[in-house]
Amino acid sequence: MISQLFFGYFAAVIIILSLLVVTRKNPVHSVMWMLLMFFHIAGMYLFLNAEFIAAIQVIVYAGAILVLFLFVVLLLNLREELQTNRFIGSWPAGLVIAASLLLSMIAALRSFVPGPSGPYTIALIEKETHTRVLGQVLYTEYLFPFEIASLILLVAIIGAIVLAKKKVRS
Amino acid sequence: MEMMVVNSGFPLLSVLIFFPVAGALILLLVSRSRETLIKWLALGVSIMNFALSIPLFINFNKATHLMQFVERHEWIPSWNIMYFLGIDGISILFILLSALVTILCVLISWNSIKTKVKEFFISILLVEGAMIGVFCSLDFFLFYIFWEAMLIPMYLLIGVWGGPNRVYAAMKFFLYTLVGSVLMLVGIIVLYLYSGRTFNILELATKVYPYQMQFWLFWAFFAAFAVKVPMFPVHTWLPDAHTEAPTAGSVILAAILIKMGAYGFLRFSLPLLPEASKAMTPVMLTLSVIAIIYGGVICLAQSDLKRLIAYSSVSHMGFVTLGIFALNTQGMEGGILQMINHGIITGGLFLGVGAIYDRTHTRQISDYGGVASVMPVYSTIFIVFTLASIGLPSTNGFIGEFMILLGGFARSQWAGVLAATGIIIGAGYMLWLYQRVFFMETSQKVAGLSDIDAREIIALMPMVILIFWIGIYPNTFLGFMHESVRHLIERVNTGSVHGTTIAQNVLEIMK
Amino acid sequence: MQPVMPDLGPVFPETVLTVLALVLLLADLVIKRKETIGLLSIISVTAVAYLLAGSLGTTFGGMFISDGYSIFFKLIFILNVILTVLISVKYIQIEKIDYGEYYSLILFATLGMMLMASAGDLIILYLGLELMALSTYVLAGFMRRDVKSNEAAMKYFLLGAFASAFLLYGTSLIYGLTGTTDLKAISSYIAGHGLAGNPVLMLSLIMFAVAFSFKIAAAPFHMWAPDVYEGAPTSITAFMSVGPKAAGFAVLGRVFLTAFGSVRTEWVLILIPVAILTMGVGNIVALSQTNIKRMLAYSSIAHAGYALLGIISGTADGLSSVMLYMFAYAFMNMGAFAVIIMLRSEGFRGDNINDYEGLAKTHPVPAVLMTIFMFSLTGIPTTVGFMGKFYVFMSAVEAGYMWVVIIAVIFSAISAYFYLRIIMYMWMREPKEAVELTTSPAIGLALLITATAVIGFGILPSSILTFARLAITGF
Amino acid sequence: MNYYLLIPFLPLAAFIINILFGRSVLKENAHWVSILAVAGSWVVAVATLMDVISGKTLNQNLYTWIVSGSFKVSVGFLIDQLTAVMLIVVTTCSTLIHIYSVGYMHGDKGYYRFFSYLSLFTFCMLMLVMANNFLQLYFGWEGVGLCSYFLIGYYFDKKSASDAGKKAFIVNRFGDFGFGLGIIMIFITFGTVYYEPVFNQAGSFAANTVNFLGYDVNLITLIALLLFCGSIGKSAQLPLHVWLPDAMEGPTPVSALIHAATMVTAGVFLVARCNAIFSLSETALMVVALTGAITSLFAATIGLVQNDLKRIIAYSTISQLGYMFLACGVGGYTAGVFHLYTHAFFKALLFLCAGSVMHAMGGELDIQKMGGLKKYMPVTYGTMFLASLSIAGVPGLAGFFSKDEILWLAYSGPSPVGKLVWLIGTVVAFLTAFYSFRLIFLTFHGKFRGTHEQEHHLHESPKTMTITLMLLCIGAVSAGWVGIPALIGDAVGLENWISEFMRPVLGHPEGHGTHAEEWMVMAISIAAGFAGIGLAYFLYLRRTDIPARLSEQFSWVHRILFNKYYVDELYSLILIRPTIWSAKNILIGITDAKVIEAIVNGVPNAIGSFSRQLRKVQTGLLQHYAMIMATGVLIIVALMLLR
Amino acid sequence: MVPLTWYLMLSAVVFMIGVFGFLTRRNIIIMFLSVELMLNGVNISLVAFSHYLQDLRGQILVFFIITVAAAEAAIGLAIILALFRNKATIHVDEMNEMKG
Repeated sequence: MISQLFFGYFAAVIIILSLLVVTRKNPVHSVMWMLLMFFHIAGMYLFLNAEFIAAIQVIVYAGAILVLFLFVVLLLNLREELQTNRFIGSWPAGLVIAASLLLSMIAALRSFVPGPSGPYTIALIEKETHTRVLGQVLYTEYLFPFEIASLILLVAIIGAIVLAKKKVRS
Repeated sequence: MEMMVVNSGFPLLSVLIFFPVAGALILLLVSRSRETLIKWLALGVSIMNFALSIPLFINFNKATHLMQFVERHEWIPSWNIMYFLGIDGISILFILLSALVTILCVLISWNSIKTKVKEFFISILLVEGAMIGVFCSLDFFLFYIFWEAMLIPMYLLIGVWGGPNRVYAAMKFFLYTLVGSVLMLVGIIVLYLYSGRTFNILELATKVYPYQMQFWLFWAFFAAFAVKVPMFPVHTWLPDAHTEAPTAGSVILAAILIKMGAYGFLRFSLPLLPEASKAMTPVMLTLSVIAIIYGGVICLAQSDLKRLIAYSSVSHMGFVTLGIFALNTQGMEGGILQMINHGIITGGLFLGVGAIYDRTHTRQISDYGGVASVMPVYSTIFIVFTLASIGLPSTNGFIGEFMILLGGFARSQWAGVLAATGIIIGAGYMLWLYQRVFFMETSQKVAGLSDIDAREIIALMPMVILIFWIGIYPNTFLGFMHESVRHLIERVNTGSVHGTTIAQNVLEIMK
Repeated sequence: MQPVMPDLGPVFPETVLTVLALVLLLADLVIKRKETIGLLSIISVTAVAYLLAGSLGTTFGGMFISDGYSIFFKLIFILNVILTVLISVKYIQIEKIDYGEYYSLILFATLGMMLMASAGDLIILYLGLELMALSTYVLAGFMRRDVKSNEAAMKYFLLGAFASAFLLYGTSLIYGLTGTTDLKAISSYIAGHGLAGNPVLMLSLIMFAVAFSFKIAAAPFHMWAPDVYEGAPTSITAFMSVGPKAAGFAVLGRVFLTAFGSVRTEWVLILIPVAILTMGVGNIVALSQTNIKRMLAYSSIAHAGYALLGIISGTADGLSSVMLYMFAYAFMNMGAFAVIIMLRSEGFRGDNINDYEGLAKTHPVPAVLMTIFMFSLTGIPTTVGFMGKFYVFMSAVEAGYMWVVIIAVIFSAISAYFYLRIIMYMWMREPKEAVELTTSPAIGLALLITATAVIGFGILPSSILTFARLAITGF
Repeated sequence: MNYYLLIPFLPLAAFIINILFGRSVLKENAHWVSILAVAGSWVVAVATLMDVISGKTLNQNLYTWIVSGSFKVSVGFLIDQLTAVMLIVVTTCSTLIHIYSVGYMHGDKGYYRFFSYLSLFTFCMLMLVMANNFLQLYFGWEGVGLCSYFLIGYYFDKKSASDAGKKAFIVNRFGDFGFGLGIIMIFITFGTVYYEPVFNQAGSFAANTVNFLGYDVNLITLIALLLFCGSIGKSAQLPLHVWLPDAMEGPTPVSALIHAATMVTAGVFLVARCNAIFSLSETALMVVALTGAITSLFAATIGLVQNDLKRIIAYSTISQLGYMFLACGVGGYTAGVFHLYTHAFFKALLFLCAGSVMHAMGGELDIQKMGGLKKYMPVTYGTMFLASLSIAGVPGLAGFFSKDEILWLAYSGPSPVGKLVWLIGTVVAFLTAFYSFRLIFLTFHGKFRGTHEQEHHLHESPKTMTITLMLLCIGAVSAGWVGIPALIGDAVGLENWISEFMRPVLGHPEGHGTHAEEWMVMAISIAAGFAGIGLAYFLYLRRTDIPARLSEQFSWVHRILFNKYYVDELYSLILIRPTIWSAKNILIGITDAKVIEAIVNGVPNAIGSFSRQLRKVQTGLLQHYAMIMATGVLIIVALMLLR
Repeated sequence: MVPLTWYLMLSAVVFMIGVFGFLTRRNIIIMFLSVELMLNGVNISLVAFSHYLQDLRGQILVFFIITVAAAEAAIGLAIILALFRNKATIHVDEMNEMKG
């Protein structure tokens, strides 16, 4: 019961915050609401016994990515931004599409039957601690994707530099 | 394979196909500024190729319907596709005609092509190779390759060296034929899969296909062949293409290219889909008769020289399809002969029109008049083509048309009677054309023209000779087809040829 | 659980490529002539191509599969790199974007494609896809002073991110449904638990279909393609039109036929309309284009539609037909782009169809080559394009999708119009102004390779056909 | 030694030599080749006739022409009595007219061309009469048609001439349409197109009916009528007679040879040749007889009022051809051929005389502008007068014998329409005499009505022409003596040689009349002839004001006759103009342009405009792209879940 | 115990809010944020699956997603930056140089 209440709170807040993110006129506000939402998501992760994920949600997502966003937002001319439309002209169409997609998805998801259970029971994870279990899996079974992820980050660095560096050779 | 005779170990057919292609490649290497050399090379290659085709004529065994001069090699083994060539009595004449017509096209284009000379002659030679390939392919896939490959140079011939509206005509030609042939492609695939993965026409022709399938395949093939012929409702590309093409293009179109459709019916529709072909005979006869009359009547109201001849082709090809779908010996042999005839006659007409167009640069009939007064030799030659076109006895046109009418009438009285009206109409428009162009007072554009020169006479003479040759002694040519046609009709009528029959035939020939 | 050193043999070519790409990145700091880096990258991928043969096997617990299928696609990717680099060398100098990173990013993108082709696990698939995608986003926006290039990158990036969110959603659902992300395990679970018809499975299928359709630019998820193709540097357009598309087909084939093989009847219902729509939109909209890059973008969309027929067939032949198609497409499309790039010179964009007027008169050799490529794209015989189409159509007919094939051939005939239009402009119009061609040995080599291949494989497709059929044994 | 082969092939050789070398080498001497060849043919023909008289007939194939399945036909020759007579007619007329042309065509720029055409014509005509099968007959048939086309349009720079040539060819094609079908029917029925087996087997098919285009008709009748279609065209019978008057555009020797003596009689020859078939079908014979009778009356009435010298003779020809068919139709094939033979002489003579007149008048043809010519050109006048007497059926002259034979057979023969056609025939005999002498009187008698220059120019024709006239005149006078009717023959001890000669081929109908009746018929026909001459004399020499008054009083009759019953106009109205109109407006204007081309161009255009519409979907706006993607997802999801 | 389906619903809702934002907002940065929302929606479901299936794979995937998101953010923002330099706007509906 209590878990359901917790879920109810988190779910409601997450949804409301998400809506705020996509509807605020001021991008700074949006980012801020996003930040708050990320914390709630992290909270929910904790609730799902995923402390490490919760941690990186806060550290990476909120701490790094959103800050990056904020930097860029600062480029904007906020004054002008606040005076123009936030939505495109045909936004109701978008709403209808998203809503009906949501409805059909919900209709489909109602009949969800989960797959087979794995070995990582809550007890096991609690015994070993989440970070350690995750680390073990990540550096053994998922070593290869991990390496690829590093390449992705490398590409991101190169790309960001190439695209954003000021100097242009003539 | 039990269905062929080997006349020689020499890959003559391959040589015939690829010699012009090789010639084209050589031309490619010649500097474009050396136009004279290019022309002579093209002429040499085409003459050489014709000379090479003569052994076919001599060594052909007329006593059998089996495939001859066969070449068979693995090509794409994964799909069981063979490089499989061979000819029988139905195809041999077309090869000779193609080789001959190419020479004439080179000759007639000698002075009339002024731009991109090199590319022009390359295209002509490529067309020749592809045309010959079409007529000797015994692998359906290979056939399709040549069938389509020929489109490319032909498209360029029309579009690059054609008249003012050439681009439209070229596009129309290409798209029309392409739409037809892609449907055929689907048909080929279906046939291939159904028959246990073979493209070998001879093998395909021994199988029996369910009627429903034959029916659809018939229409799929029809799409390709009828467009090429061109049969009645799908004929409108022809007037445009003929009209806009340069002389050589018109000649190739008229003489060879539109024969491919009818040849396709003979080579594929009839033997592979005998039941459907038989069942569709009424439709085909009706369309043929419509083409004959429709094409003819339209000619009566044409004002453009080449357009008139183009529509007359529609009418004449109506005779050809009528003969083929009469499904009897006279009709079919007449049809085949008439294809050759039409190639010669209409080829000749276009050559002739080209000769005068080079001088006047107008195709309007009303611009002409009194050509006979200033160009007597030319007029004499042209009247031969005209008369052959209206089927005067002693010309080849008569032999073909009469045999077709004979066969057509035997198959369906109505078809025969209605088709025979085509002969009246044919006389009407051709004589009108001749009168307006050659007779009456000499028009301004015509006055002072020089008569045709030796080169042009040489280009026209073979056609004249053939017209009389076939008209007076057609058996030289009919003799080739008797056995093949007999076999084909047998196949159509019995629906299948039994393996034993084939084996027996082979044994007899081996003796 | 004792960590076991995984077998690195199968992944050796990728490892080598990574190392070489990194070396190139460093070499960029010392090498001033960027052509050298281009040359080096060609050498690198050629070396990798040699290593591919010995890399058969599965490793990382089935996450990475190096089989004939993936090797075939990897060869296409490598080919793509070689040709892209060849046509880039001169071009990027003209566009003043001859940075070393250009080549590195191409290599990283290729690495991503190779990972996609080899992915035996949805995670690898996702990461490979992102590696490829992120590199290509950057490449698309490489001309950063060019508004069109910026816009292209932005559109590609945002829509790509949007699409990969769908991919993730699908992955997530399938993971929840089957408890695994391994393709083989998913397949056996679906088959074993009779999940056919399950709405969630269906949802997941749809999400995958959407994401892959986006990558291969299939309608209605193709909308990015024309804009991005137009805006991106031409060399990158060429690169994108072949590599990511082939990679998309690689994963589409792998995921749909391995993981979802048992519910083929269901996803066929998604893919058939998509394929038809793709052919329709691609061919029809291409008719009214005036920018040749845009036209080729729509053409590329249309070709995705044809190739989808192979996937729809779902047979071994179908799959190898897709492979052959992609192989063919790589050559003919690259060839076409090579000619397009030649038209680009200082102060002249040369991507308008009008610029081709009378090309045959001023520059006959490129015109002849372009003609060959256009005919190949149309699917006229004696070109490899015909062989590809033929195989695809044949496998689809065999699988019983006759009417789809009929639609396809009709669209294919329609497509002739816009390809012929280029030919028509080149051969049948008079040149308006003298078009300067930018030639270089590299681009000459590229044209030589592509033209030879288009004609050569068009006449003698046997070797590549056998290879494609061999490659899918044991798929 | 098959020397008979020389008969056709000598002229052919002449043609080839002339057409190849005439322009550059022979020039003024082109006639020598042709004349020598034709004369050679004549000699051989005479020899052949002698052979045939001595009982040697021949049926031999030269070489196989066409083989296709069971269809087999050769180029072959049949020499029998009918052929022999025709050979004589053709070669004689041809030779004489060749000679005449030397003078008549002198100085013409297409001299060699003229002679080569004449030779070609002779070749074709000989092939026609010598054929031993229907297809070769058809070959000659079309061949002579072609030469006719060339020769009518000989002055090709004149529009009327080239029009007339074209018209002749095309109208003939209408007839050949039926003829061709007839040959096809023959092949389908008999399995062969050789005369011999066909005629031998014809009897066994007499009772067969066949379904033709949905109608059940007697097989033999059908074949006979189809063949007769050819005759109608070639011999200018109703309703296909329209080409022959126009054919007078050709040079006059051509009119004489082709459009009087030989080619136009080919139709009669055909019917005679196929008598074995025609005789089996009463219906067919009746059609032949009535067609002939009506045509002869029809043409004769037109001839009454025409003013064009050559056209009058042309209508006379049509009329006389009708006579020949009339004869065949009542079973008198011999009589028909006999009339053909006599007609060849006097009609050729008439034309050549007309040519001579034209020569003198500088090409003038209107007899209203002539008159009193007899004093300028006595030879012409004399020969033409004799020819007219012959055609009028004055006893003793060639025309009398053949005409009398025909009328008697019509009267006495078994034909159900015999009496009717006899009546018509007699009326025509009167009319013929009348218009022939109207021509003579208007041309040669009275005062000259032309211009002064013309009068100054009047002269007799050169020797080559007048000698020919005189030679032909001998024929016109005496040719009939080979067929003296039994009635007179018995009296003077001469048999009707030609009738006996032809009997093996053509048979002879059994007459049922008495001697008295025969005398009566003869008397009536003679009377009719003299009445015609007399009336002409009265109207055109004595009371010259009456014709004008008559034509005023019966102006509508005159108008109809003068305008040839408006047949040309009728054809133009119901056949030619609608065809051209529909070709222009329906086939080109609607079917091709509005239907087929509308689809052919319309579909691509529709796709094109659809393409331009569809382009607009690509707005360039990211959200739109995303929305389309999302909509796509939505649609797929909806489809898959609602399925 | 919270049913798994609830998480799925939440995930779907968040995902779809992201979709909505992406489809309707003019500002590129907010669109980008919407994509992040979509990713978070996916992440929620992945973590929930991971929890309910007693399997770590989901969380591993989330880990990678976050990594990729970071990379994406870097590149995406770089692209936006480059664009902003040339165009001085970040409104998507002002960017239609290419269309048709």
